[in-house]
Amino acid sequence: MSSPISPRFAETPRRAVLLLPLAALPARAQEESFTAAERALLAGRVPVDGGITLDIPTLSENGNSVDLSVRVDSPWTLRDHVTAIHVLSERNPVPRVASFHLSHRAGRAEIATRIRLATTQQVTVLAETSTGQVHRAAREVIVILGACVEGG
Amino acid sequence: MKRAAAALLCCMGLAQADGVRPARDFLSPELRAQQDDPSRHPGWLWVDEGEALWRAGERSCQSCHGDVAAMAGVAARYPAVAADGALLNLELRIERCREEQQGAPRFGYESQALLSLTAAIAQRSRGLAMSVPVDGAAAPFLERGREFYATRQGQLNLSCGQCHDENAGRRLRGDVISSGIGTGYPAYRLEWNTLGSLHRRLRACSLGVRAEQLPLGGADYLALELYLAHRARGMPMEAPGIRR
Amino acid sequence: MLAGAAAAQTMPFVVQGDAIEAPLAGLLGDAARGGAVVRNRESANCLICHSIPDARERFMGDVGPPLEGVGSRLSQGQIRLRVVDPTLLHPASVMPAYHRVEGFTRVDPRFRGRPVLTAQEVEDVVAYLATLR
Amino acid sequence: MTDFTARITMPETARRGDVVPIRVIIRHPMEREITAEGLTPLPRRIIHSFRVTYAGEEVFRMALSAGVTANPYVAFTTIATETGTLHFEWLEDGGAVHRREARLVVTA
Repeated sequence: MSSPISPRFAETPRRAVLLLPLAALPARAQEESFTAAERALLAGRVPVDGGITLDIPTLSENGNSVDLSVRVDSPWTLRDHVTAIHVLSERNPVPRVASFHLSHRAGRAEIATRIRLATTQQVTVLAETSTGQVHRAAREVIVILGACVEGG
Repeated sequence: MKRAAAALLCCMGLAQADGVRPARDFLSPELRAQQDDPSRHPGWLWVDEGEALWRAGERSCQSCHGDVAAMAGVAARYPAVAADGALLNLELRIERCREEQQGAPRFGYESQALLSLTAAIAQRSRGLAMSVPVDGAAAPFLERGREFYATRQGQLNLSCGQCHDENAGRRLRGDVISSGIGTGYPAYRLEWNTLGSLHRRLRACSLGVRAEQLPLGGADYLALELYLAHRARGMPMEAPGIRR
Repeated sequence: MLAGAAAAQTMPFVVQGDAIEAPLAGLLGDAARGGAVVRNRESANCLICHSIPDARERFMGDVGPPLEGVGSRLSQGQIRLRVVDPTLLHPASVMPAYHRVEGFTRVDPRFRGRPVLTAQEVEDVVAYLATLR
Repeated sequence: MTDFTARITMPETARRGDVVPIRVIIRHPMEREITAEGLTPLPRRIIHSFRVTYAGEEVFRMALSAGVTANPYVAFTTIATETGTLHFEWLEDGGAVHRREARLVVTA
């Protein structure tokens, strides 16, 4: 925020109040829902570290918009290609931020988007392949100003 | 020799008497890249909309002015004094055109339509150097703006210059203080999650020092806008900018 | 200072040299409470411009000098003056006056007639800063 | 002007077998649910799904949460197989559907 001197007062009530629900969520509850979400996606499979290039700034100026891009190494054949990429957040109110489903016709596993981060936290990416493997990567992002804070 | 001349030119362009630097210098590399790339810059959604509005209707903007490309350089010369002596920024110039030339009601300050048209016109001056006329009829407005800029205001008793001249480049918490020029407006501000006008940004500045928030399009912010544009003379237009 | 309803929330003080020696309204400061005031983003928001020696605090400002060692550099009376109104010392000071209500321009109605910090909060902040040796 | 708007950036032509990059930004506030005490509760209103078909076959699908930034941006790829139309489809909370299309000319 560029004028964070008195952030409590805001231009519009809707934006102002968004501060509250996030601040009120206990960190423990979020971690548990993150763990549950990851477990559901893994469905008993053990993730392999590596094979994923997760590009996300280590320091984000505003959690409203954090650039994220993911590239997954893959031989990209009909039999062996990436079928899904999931982005998970550890401390957002909703742990499953986005899922990308790729067909063989995507040609390669390379996606980008922008996400909201409520606070400094780890962002986790799971990539599923057509052979049943799951790759995993995680990166810590320091958020200078979390999403959901409006200072006018 | 050639290199020395280029270096000198570069310095003259960047280092003004009061040390004003282009707004993009204060952005992170990520935001700068986003500002430069229309395929990733949400501000272009408004530019597209503005270009459609430019062509829309029987008495369209285009029916008088031709293609919007003809607007190149115009935004770099605003705010400007109209024939009747009023100081108009780009937004108010468009509003006046709506009423007087198109016989249509005003869009309203900060409306999506006005933001879009302003963005579409301002974008045509991207990269061009700011150069507002400040002599003649503009001179008293410039003085008023300069005085507003230098006046300590609000419960926190700060003038614009105390931050944006004396402390530009330093940090307020994690945020870098910029030179405080409006060359990127209307801008897509991450904090707003939308495109907004310079005057909306100025209201946030007033709020920050706990001063009265003045009306959008009002005389004080207009005069300040002229002074900021004059302070930014020679700086490249960046609208639509990306701002934190 | 001007009297009246607007000034009712500020306490009178006497400047001696570059210090206000006597605690405002004779109040006793509490360093722990003062530490909380210094960190509070809604009221004093000191860390927007200053840093304190606390590794848990991230992204502290650097517009003002670091506060580490301020308790050794300045007496409590000198700190008090600088918190109450630094412009009494340096008229062009960028630091706001934290215990003053008069002589401002265009104050937001929500803050009019109110100092940023109450006399008790000033004393708490002074007590906290004095511990930064 | 609360209408949905989209900006699709992709090449008009490609050679068969090329992997074509596609970038899409849409205008949408991605409004989160408000449940906090003392406030008027508001339901979530976001774009929750985005689907792309190319010459009738699905090539890309995305599930979005309120954790995706307002005015969502997404980049993905597809293999240029034949000259044809890409259909872009967004589903919004409350049932609204938004559609756009773009043509890709594929050369040998």
